Amino acid sequence: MNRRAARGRAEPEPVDEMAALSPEGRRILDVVAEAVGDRKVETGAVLDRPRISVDAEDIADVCSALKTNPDTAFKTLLCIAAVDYKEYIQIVYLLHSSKEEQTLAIKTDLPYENPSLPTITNVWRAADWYEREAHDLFGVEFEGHPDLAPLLLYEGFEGHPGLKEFPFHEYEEY
Amino acid sequence: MNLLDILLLIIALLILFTALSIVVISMIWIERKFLGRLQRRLGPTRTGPFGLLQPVADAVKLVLKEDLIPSTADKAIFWVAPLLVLIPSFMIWVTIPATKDLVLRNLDLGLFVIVALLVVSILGLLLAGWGSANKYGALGGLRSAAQLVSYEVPLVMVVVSVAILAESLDLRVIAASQVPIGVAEGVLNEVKEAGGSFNHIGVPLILIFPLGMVLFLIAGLAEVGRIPFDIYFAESEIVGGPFVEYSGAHFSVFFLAEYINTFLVGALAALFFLGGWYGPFLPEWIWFLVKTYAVVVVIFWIRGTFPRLRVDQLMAFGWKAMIPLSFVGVVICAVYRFYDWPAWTMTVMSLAVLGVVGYWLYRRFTQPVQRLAKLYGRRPGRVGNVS
Amino acid sequence: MAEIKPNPGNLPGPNLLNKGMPGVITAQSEQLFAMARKSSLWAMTFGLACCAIEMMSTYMAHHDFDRFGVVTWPSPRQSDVMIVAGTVVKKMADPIRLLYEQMPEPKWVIAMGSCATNGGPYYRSYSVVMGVDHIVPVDVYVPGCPPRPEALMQGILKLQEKIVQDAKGEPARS
Amino acid sequence: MTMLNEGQQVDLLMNMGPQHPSTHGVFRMLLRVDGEVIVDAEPHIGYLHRGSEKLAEGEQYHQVVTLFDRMDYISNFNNEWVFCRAVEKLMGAEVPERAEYIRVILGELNRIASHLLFLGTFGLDAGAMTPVMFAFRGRERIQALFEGVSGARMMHNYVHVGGVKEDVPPNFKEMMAELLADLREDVEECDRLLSFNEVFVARSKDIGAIDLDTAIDYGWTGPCLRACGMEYDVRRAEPYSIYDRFEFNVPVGRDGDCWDRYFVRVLEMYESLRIIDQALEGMPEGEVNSVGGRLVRPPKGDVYVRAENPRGEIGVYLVSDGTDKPYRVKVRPPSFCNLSALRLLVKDSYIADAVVILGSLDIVLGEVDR
Amino acid sequence: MIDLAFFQIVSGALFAIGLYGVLARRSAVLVLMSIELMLNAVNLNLIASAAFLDPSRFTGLIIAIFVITVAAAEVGLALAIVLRIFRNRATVNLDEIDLMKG
Amino acid sequence: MLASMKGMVLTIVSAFKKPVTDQYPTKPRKLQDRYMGFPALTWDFEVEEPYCTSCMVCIRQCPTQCMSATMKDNPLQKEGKSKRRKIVDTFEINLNRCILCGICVTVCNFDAIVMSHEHEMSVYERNGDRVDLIELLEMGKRYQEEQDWVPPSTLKKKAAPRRRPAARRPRPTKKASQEEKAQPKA
Amino acid sequence: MTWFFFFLISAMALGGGLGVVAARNVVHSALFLLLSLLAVAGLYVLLLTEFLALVQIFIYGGAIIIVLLFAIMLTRSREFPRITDNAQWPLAAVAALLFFGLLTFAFLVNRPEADERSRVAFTDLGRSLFTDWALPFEIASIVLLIALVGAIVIARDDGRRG
Amino acid sequence: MPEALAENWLALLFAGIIAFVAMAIMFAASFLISSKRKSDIKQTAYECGIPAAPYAFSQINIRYYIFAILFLIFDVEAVFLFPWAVVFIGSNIAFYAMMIFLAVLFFAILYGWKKGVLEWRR
Ligand code: SF4
Ligand code: SF4
Ligand code: SF4
Repeated sequence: MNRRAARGRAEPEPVDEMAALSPEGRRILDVVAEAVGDRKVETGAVLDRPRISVDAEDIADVCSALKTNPDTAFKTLLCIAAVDYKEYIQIVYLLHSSKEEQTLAIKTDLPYENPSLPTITNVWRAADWYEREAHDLFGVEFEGHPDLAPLLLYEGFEGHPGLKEFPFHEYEEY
Repeated sequence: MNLLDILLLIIALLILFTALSIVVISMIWIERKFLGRLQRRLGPTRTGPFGLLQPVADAVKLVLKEDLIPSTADKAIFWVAPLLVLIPSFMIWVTIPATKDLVLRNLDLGLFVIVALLVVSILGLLLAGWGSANKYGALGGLRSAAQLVSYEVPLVMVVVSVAILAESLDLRVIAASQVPIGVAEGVLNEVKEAGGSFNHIGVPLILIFPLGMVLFLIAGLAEVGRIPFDIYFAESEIVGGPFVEYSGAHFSVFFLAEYINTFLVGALAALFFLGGWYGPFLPEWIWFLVKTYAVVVVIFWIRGTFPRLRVDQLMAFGWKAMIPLSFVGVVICAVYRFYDWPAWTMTVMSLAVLGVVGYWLYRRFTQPVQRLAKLYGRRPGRVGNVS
Repeated sequence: MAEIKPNPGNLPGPNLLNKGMPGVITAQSEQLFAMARKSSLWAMTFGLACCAIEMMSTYMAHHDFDRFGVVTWPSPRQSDVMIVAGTVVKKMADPIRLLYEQMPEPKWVIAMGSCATNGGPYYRSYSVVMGVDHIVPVDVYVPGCPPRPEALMQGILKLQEKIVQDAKGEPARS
Repeated sequence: MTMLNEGQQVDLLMNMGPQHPSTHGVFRMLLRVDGEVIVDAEPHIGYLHRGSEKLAEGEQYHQVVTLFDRMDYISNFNNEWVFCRAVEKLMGAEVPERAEYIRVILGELNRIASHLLFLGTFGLDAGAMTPVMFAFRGRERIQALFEGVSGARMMHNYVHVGGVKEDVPPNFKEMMAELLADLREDVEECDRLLSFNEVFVARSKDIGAIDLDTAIDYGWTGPCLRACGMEYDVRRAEPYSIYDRFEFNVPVGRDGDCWDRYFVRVLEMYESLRIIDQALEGMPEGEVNSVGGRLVRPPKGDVYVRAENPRGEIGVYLVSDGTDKPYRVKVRPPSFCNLSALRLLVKDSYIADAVVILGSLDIVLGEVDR
Repeated sequence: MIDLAFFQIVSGALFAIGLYGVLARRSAVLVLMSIELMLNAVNLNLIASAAFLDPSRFTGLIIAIFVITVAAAEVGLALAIVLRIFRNRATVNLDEIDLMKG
Repeated sequence: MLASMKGMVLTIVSAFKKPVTDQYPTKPRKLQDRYMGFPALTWDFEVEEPYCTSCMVCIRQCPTQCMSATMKDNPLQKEGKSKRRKIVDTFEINLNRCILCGICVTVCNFDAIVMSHEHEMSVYERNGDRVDLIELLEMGKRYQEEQDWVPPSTLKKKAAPRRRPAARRPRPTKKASQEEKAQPKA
Repeated sequence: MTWFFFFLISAMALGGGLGVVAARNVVHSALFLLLSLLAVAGLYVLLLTEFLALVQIFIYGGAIIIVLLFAIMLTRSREFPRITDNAQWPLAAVAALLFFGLLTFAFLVNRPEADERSRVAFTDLGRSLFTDWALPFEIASIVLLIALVGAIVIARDDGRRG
Repeated sequence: MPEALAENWLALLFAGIIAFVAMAIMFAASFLISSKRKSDIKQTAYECGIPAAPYAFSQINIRYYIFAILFLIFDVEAVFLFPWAVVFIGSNIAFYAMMIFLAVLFFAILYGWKKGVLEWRR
């Protein structure tokens, strides 16, 4: 998948994005790039935190590499956030390494229709509920997840309320 | 035995029942007020002066409540269970003496009657749990039966030790034997006649047998299911246990029985260990009430301080600590009486046992965590990350 | 979700006595009963959200709900009043309905906080019931987010008033 | 004898919650019990899913603060704070010194309030009824102070982007002095009442123990993680606000069981008191809000901020599209992760233990479900 | 005064009821209950006889106490066996229990 | 056993301490000055009219959309008594809906709305606390009297010399402006 | 008076007994058994052996019924209605009736001389029990021990979950 | 039948009856004056707000039963203790007989302890 095409807008200049990143963060990006090996990664920053972008299908491998590699040791999965950018859905994984005291964001883009990507529940057990939540709210399929039953919503809820197209409840009684 | 006697008997029983109801109401009030004070709040204030009418209102309201029977429940058993709890606990009161003469009917097997009836009332809770066809109820019913039977044994053993010390099963005699010589001639003569020649006559048993008092209080707490032994209606676990489906009048019966039993524990503790109705200045029955209420307040006090045990810990405590200890109690009582040792030996023995147990508990539970606490608290404040 | 019409509240149901002999005595007795009922409102231990914390505060030493005779019972079978303290989510609607049903007569409901009254801050949410009165009839609405303990206590006083008024046969007005 | 009908002996399925005195709100556990022992447990959440994250996308930044108040409704200040920090970071706004001090003081007070609530309800779970009263006494005093400062007991909406809403009242120092005197006593009383009580220790020591690696695997943070023996605190590891100026310990447990989780929190309360003392001393005069106006339009971009909430590390991932409303707010709720390990913890424990374990995790459903 | 025979007849009736229960009921627990009834009948007879016939009155009573003791032991054991069988076979139906195959 | 004994001593000692309870209906707790009860409209005692000009700012900013208002031309302005050209005609707040956030007060430029000290407003009907202008002003007047209320803007003016001129929009710092240029990736 | 109570109590005892064998629900059976046993205790009182009556209440009314109830509850109660009676119940009834007739006949025919009853002193009973009957008493303890050990061995949960 | 004895037991009996009657009166009053609205859903079993799933009692642990058996044994023992308590003094046989008896029973507990029946989980 050509992500650039899928995103459909200009790539920001990397210089600016990295501006707020500390030297320590830059260093960790190099280490990370090394740790992931030959998978396609793209480095950047989330304001002051290092970020990499990977292809959706690589995500499980990248994650387990980052977790097990002693140099990186991203032992904690902090969060999995899904963001609906109308044209595509972005999943942001936030990892933390208390060895390096760094938080790393991994972004991966999914097509808007039928988003799906491999699960990372076998890397971190913490991912279990986050993935279920993303499935609930955004309809993202996590391949290989043991049980994607509704977590926050009840059985039989229609639609994916996290998406932008899901309307707000209209309620006229002030 | 003529009709007049029977009539008098019935009237006396009715008075007893009313008195017990009043006692229960007063106990509920005291409990709420006292717990309130323990927790630095006020307790009921707005129903009647000082909230005195609060328990009355509660009782009336419970009668006014709809009496639900779940459709899955076994109706007959659902109905019978509260009665099985209440009736024995009321029957026991026939033989409890408030003073030397203020007793409905003195049974010379009084102690045995009490324990026998107590056993029957266990059934009620078990059946209540079974009859309400509710999972919490089921668990609660079984828990209650298991708990009550486990603590019945030490209770009985302590009662036996008391019987050994007083050499009688008659409650009046037991209480009278603790009254200083020269005060209670009447009953004491009976004691003497019965061959009693104990060294501790005239001394409240708590002084010579504190172990028994402690065991009795613990077993009694367990028998009436008060914190820390309220696992069978543990609110935070099984939401009320056997009572979970009971509402309205049926629930109030359990309530009533529970408080009557609590009062019973107080009364028995007063009779067995605190010298019964003896006390200076005040009339005897007031002393009896004072002592009983004192024990009851201690029960509430314990309730206000302790967390609840877990079911297996409760059982383990019952079988591994209480029963062996109560065995020890019986044996030391018997030895003391058999070899006719002086009274202080008894005190020393039971204090020694208590001390050993207390120290063991401290070693087992508190000391390790106190060490840990020191360890955790002593971490130096470091700046920077540590992985 | 069981939708029922918003209802002005709960009245104690008829009893056999005043069915059998309606008249002055029973009317008088009803008022006496109302005194007992109002002084001993046992509340179900039941907190939904933030308001529940304030409700707990109300039970605690500084405010002491016990002064009004309000104590908690865990089971609906022994409770008279259900304090719906918090946001009623659609997933929670059925349990609330069931619990309400399982309370024996007479029973009352207090909607505490703006969420329970009409959705409050979540009035646009897809998953929040716009007021607990869509599910169960409510007697007293306590506004606030969360209502102060004093406000809740005033709600209880209001409820007591209502109970007395109902027994007199004159519906209470706020 | 052969075991002919082994399979017929089905276990009992038992619901705990959503209405249950000890599920701390509307959490539901479906327990599979064999007698008193839990064979398996299935947590069900979502009974308080209010869609806050989605709602935040439809509200302006200063309105979102009210939603954050209501997410972790026991530590409102910390929650407001972390959201405002996210916006500030995105905007690059500086926060005045005095505002930072106010935030720290109130945040730490809020931490104490939260831990006191935990302590009380934990006691309640274990069956003790007095600790909760004692704990709420302290909590009530803190709330009174909050009311004096922010105007509300719980939902303060006091931390604004760029600082705080208004300066603390002039008699703040006296109020704090009075409060701290009482509070220290309250905390100590709770501690003395419960911590070493034999029954309590028997109920919580060696119950629900988890080892460090599993805890990290589950993404545990905060006191729960520290109880497992890892000295990790965002305030220390990645000092935000002005936490690098204070001297405080990070209490760490060893065994990772319920008692450790409990006691770490107790110690943390003392540490918070220490921080408050230091902050009160160092509080400068001056501005309290650098942004002033209520309407903020952070530049386009995304940001992730972390903070140490009473329950653990909270993270806010905020995406802005340059308008006055956030494009996406994603909260990393600490109790969400802590709770997800529940199944593992309660397996093979007693029903009564499940209650204690759940209590020791100190969850707030508003935050778990959002 | 009530005659000994009355007590004996009551005890006989009780015994007969117990006998019927033992013969007619299939549930192991119910059979046990019936056995309890029969033991009680015997006890009643013993005590009645002791009360009426034995001048010292102790022998019958003490034997009755021992009977009760043994009955208690028996109940404990028998029910344990029933439970064991139930847990293995999921039935308490005596007709279905064939110990030999165990 | 020692620790539990200590606990028992602790509880019994606290039984003899003074209860901390505030007795609500008879002796309620004193509210803090800053307490935010339900919003109320203020009354300009000088001009004898509400401060509110019904500018709709608070209505738009309210997170729960619980207010509504209409405005009219101010008759007093024609008479020359008042500087306000427009004045509130009707104003309604659904207090059942209000979440006491105080945003309306923060955003109001006319000192027209305050968070009063009213909070005990339980009702029997859903949305029974829909209060109209008259009641709001009543509440406001009560609050004003109780608190000796002075319009905050005048206070601010007095204090102004000590403060920086309040920036409406954040003046972007150097770093921030840099970032504004930088198109973030997401 | 005494006669009245005698008949009342006997009726209760026999009614309870009939209830045991007739009730469909096993728990009800157990309750009937309780009634019957308590009534028998009443008969003991009429026989002036109150200690025995109390023992009856204590052991039968309390312990044994509880154990029975436990056993009933722990075995599947759903199964019971299906298997209450077996096919030869008429036969059993006839046998029981015959046996009853035989016993009655025997009792009525052989009516020994009875002397005046008097209350049995509890202490004397005790003394006799612990001196003359000391050996059987010890044996009783062994019996109890064996019963306990047996019950534990048999009913012990072998921890099917390890 | 000796008067005193009869009276005592009659008192017990009447106590039971009076308790029963009082309860009956209370239930009757409650039946008369309580307000009722029956419904099917109201009478379903309570389970924290979730419709209860059926269950069988046999799913509840056998461990409770062992405690009942233990209790049974000790109950019987208590029966012997009571008469003994008031007669053993001055009688060597009685004293030692009971000591042996207690020792045997204590051994029973020890056995159970050893076998782990007092623990709930092995
Ligand atoms: S009304 Fe406010 S405080 Fe109450 S539950 Fe709703 S949001 Fe929370
Ligand atoms: S209260 Fe203030 S903001 Fe609201 S309409 Fe009136 S003048 Fe405008
Ligand atoms: S306080 Fe908040 S919710 Fe209430 S009216 Fe004002 S802006 Fe609206």
